[in-house]
Amino acid sequence: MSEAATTLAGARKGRPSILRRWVGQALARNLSCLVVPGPEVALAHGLDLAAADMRIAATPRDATVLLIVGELSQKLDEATAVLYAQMPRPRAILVLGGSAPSSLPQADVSADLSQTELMEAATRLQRLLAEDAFAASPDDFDSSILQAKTEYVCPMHPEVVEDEPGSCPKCGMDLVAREAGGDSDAGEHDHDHDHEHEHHGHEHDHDHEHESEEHDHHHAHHNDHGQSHEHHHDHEHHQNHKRAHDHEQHQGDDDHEHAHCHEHEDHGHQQSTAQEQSGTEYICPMHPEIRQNEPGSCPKCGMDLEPHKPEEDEGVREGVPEHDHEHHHDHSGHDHDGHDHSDHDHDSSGFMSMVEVTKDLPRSADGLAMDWLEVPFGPCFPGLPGGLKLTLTLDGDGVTEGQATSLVAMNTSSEEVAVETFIERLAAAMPLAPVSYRLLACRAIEQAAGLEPDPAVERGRAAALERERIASHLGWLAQLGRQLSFVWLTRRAAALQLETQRADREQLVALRPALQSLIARLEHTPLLKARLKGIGALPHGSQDLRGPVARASGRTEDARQADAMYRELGFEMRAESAGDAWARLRQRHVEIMTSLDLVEVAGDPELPKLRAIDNPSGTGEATVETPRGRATLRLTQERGQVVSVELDSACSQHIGLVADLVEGQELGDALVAVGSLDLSPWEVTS
Amino acid sequence: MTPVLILALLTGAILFGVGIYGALSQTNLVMIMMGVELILAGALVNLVAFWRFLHPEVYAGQMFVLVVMTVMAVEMAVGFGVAIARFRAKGSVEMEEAGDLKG
Amino acid sequence: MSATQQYLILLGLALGILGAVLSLYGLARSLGATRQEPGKDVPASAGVLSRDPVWGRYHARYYGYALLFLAFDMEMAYMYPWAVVFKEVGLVALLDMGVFLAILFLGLLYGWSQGALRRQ
Amino acid sequence: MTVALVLLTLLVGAWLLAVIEAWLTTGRLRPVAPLLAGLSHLGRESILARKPDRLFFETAPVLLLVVAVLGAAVLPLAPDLVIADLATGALFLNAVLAYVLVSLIMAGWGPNGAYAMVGGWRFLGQLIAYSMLIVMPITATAMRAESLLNSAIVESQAGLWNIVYQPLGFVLFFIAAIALAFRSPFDLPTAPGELAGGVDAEYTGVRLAVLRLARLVMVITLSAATTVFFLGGWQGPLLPPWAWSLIKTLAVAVSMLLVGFYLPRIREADLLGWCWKLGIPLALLNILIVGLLILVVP
Amino acid sequence: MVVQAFFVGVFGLAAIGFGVAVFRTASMVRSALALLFSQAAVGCMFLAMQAEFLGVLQIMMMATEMSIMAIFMVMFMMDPGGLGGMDMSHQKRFSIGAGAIAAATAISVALFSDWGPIVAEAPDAAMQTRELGFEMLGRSMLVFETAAITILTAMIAATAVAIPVRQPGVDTGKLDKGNGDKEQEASK
Repeated sequence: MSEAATTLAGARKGRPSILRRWVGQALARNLSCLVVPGPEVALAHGLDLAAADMRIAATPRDATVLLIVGELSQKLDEATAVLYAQMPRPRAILVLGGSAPSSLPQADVSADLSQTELMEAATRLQRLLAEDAFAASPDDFDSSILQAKTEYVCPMHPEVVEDEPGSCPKCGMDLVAREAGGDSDAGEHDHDHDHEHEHHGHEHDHDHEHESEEHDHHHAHHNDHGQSHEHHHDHEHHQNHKRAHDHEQHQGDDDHEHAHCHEHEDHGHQQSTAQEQSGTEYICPMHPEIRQNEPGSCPKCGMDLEPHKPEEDEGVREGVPEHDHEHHHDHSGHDHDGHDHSDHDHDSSGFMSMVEVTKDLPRSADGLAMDWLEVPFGPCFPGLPGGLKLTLTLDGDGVTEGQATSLVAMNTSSEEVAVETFIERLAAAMPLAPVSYRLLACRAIEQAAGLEPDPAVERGRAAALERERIASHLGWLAQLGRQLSFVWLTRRAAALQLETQRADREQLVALRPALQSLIARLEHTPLLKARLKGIGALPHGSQDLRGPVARASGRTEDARQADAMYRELGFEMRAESAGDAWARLRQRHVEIMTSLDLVEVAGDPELPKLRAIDNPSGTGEATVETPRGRATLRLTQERGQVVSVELDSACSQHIGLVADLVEGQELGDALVAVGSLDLSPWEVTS
Repeated sequence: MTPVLILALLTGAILFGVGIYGALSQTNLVMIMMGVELILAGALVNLVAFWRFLHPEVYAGQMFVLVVMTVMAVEMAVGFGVAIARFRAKGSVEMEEAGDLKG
Repeated sequence: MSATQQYLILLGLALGILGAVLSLYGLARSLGATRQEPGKDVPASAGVLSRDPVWGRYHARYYGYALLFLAFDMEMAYMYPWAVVFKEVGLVALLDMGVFLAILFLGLLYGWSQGALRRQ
Repeated sequence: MTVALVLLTLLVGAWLLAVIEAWLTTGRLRPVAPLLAGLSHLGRESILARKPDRLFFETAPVLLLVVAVLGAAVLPLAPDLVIADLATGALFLNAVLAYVLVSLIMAGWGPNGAYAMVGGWRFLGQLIAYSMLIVMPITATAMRAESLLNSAIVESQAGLWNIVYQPLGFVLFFIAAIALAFRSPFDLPTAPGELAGGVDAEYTGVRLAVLRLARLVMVITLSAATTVFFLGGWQGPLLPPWAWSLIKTLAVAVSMLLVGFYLPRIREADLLGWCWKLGIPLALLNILIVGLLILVVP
Repeated sequence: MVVQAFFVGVFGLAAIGFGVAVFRTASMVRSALALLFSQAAVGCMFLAMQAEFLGVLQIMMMATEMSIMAIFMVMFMMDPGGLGGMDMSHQKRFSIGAGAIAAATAISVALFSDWGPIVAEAPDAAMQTRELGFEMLGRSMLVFETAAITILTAMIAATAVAIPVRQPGVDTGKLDKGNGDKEQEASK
């Protein structure tokens, strides 16, 4: 192995040539980065990627460099491995301020979290790519979470599962490859086993007879009124073997569909209201005559019973959704004059096709039962904060249900740490609002120690907090711009955020015209209001909203109101009332200006530092209005060691709103709604 | 010269045959409409060939082509409308399940 | 240049571009084959390996528009020949097309009133 | 010769656009950046998605490029500088541009990925919205020219450019053209913040390069079309005709980029609603106005 | 003439090939796009037969119409991706027979009829479009207006059949930002 092979793990295989050297140089001068956890974290750390000649890529497919900012949590680490695996070679890893994630190869370049380090690291990276983009024998990247077992199944006989491709021993059809493994497939597996169970009892030599026999069997139990039709049906089957074969094929596929949709059905049922739940019966999907009042498995085939609402039953058996019931009866009445049930027999006996497939599927508002698709958005999705994993169930491009989890949630069950360390740790754990949490920790510890607030110190602290609020809101604006492909906004807000972060009072005052013009332009940008107005409106009676989200819906919720220091600074709360994304945007505009006023009065911002404490034991509680809303920290310290911590943050509350906000929305609207909450997944406590 | 006309007519005839096959053999309403579209395409080829090689001075031939194209579009609009209604009511557009459409 | 020649040139242009792109692909291929690694070929979805196929029945919420569009679109077929002779024919042409469009517009209005012009 | 000149124009235009685009997003003016980007795409792996419809996946970028170039091929840059001045030129342009949709559906369906599929079908909705607004204003220009020949349409604007004669048509066409090229604010099928690349999401390496090139060429083609239909094509004082064509085309292309730079992405429901409830009536009104003008003003 | 025959033949074969492919693939999008290319090949045949306006029109119209067909296929087929590879046909032998007989009949008519003298020269394309325009505003004016009525009927029929009736007042100008599921519950 040559030396070059060891320097860039993600190199492509190839001997040096002129073209390859050019390519390497081109790659080096055209760094496109996939930022993990996300570009907003890099910005919050004060990193200006554009200044380092780096372009932010939206997907791993378009990235050369995997740029990791800060320490990653275990879950994010795994996601990063997936992203890395999906990047085309040549690819490089750049780690800033943290250890290289365990699931990835050794970082190609690592540096500290600062702009100068970043610039220097970029140069090193460029040299590396220019020289080593191609290597003699690069290693494959593999990780346990990337593994998938491929198995081969017969489309008609789901019980046939082989490790090798080939043909089905029962029907001779070519086996179809399918990937097993991964949690999303687990449900499908169970289902297949059930089928296997069912089929074991029968001999498959007489497939066709068997099929029709079984169907007749269905009939007999199922209903008594269909006798003549049953006869008719039988006839058809024997007359046309080819046809029976087709049906069987339908059935095979139907099973496949069923297996596939099983989890979605569950969703549908979860969605159903409590009233619906109360009268539920459980029936076997294969043997409708099996009915129980409680869940369990079918005594005939062992399949899991599926819940059914009794009133719904008739409709479902006819393949008609409940709410179209009347309509359907009209229809068949007109056409058939009393032959209501003919098509019913038809469906349930021979044609395991669309009606069977769709009858149990949940339907959207317009009554069409389509396949629902569970799609992950995040943890590294360009339009959402990094670390936030949003899973949306899509019905076309509409969202039927959504769920947000944080992969970087803070873990408060801490071992004993020294107070100083605790402050540093807490601040480092919240990359999007480090000052606020530093302040929070300082205050809580000081309170535990019985220290009275010192107005002189508090002034500087308040200024620092307000400065961070401005920067944080600007960061949100940049993120909004990224989400909406609003390039101008992203550029402008990001530049202002970088300037604000380290600015002193004078510099902040000097930024006022720039901020004012940004806000004025935004409020008059065509399309922006149409885009945001009415999106993400919170349901009435949403409990425990905080921060700008609360104030945008007219709540007078602000921890700063209770603060004597802020009263002295002349703080006055202003609130929007509409409670939608547009109101949140305007609320943040207002708050940027309010904070600017406060800083102007309060003086130079000073980073919160722990004052000298004389009594290192006790219990303290502090509340700070962080940029995202009120956060409360309760802690106990003993002899200078923090022993127990309890954190109540705004984002822990807000993340629960996501499910309500996205339900029934168009995909883009749902994402804007989630974005408008300005969630920081770090500030979610687990 | 005649060969081109014959060639076009042959193509039209075969498209017509393929369309008939499709319309008859498919079980799904939408697929049946595909067959119908092919039948109409065959008709269009014939119409244009007749216009071009027999009566290029009679523009009613071209007008006729426009009308057939309109029929194609109209057929699709109504067909899909029916398909949507049918799917909404029954959860299927398979013709074999369309007992109430066949009567 | 006769019409046939013009279309031949366009056909040649299309084939030429195809050839250029293919030779570009060949050039890229000469730099090395794609390494088969686990997870690489799974569609990228923001850090989650989602292996399930997504080819399912897709709910297009704009089908109301689509239905109207299918029919309304046909009007273009009549509009081009009309536009070309409009000046010569004069007022009659305007009236003819006016009636034609008015009729179509009625359909549009009907669809609108029935809620076809919205996300379903 | 003509073919070479037109292709050269398209390539240079695409390069200029890429430079300007990078300038807008990063604030740096680097003329070599697009070339470097192209070269680095060439050197990266092309990944094929797992269970793809390989045929669609491969066809889509090529089809998009072919469509963009064929569209440009029927637009005259100067009286004699046109690859094929078809007798049905205006209609041919429409016909070719309709295949953008086909390409995107292929790109969306091909890789069997959720983002791409949503993007592809979204674009079908987008087409249903903008399509009429492309076609109807072109018809109105053809009314004035009494011909579908693109060169005749340019010549008909000798006295007065169509942008003055039918400003409404120009505005609608310009907006619809941005939507056709699926650039911001109409980048619904690719939507970085909503679909993480959408139809582009699964393309890597040289295929991505072709796709990006095709999108840039598409902007140039549509700008050239706007020039031909509304800005008097090659006409203008002093400078030679081809220079006027180029200047106008580039101006339109840059303004298309700028519109996207200063606007957030539109909602799909708004796009459809506005195009049908406002756009189509306005486009019909435009035709009526042009018709009356032609009849009243000799 | 030879060139014309060549292209008519080639595009004819393409049209037939794609037409057959429509029914031979399990993937519904492929099927719809195969139909699209079949229709586009028919359009190219028109071009080869010097019916330029109609050819380009056919190519344009079919692109959008067949794409819309693709989405409806995806909406309503059981397995639009064709991953299960299932056969969606019935009465195959009968259908093949019927298709073959229909084609054979049409072919024999084509071959054995006396089509009379062939006109060698077609009017040029610009001429054609103009003449078609005059035809449309003159002799065929009623046909033209009838087409409008047909389209109107189709629009009304499609809307009436396909669009679900919702409670009045639901359709505000803002297109359905509301929660669809809630409406569904309300209608129960």
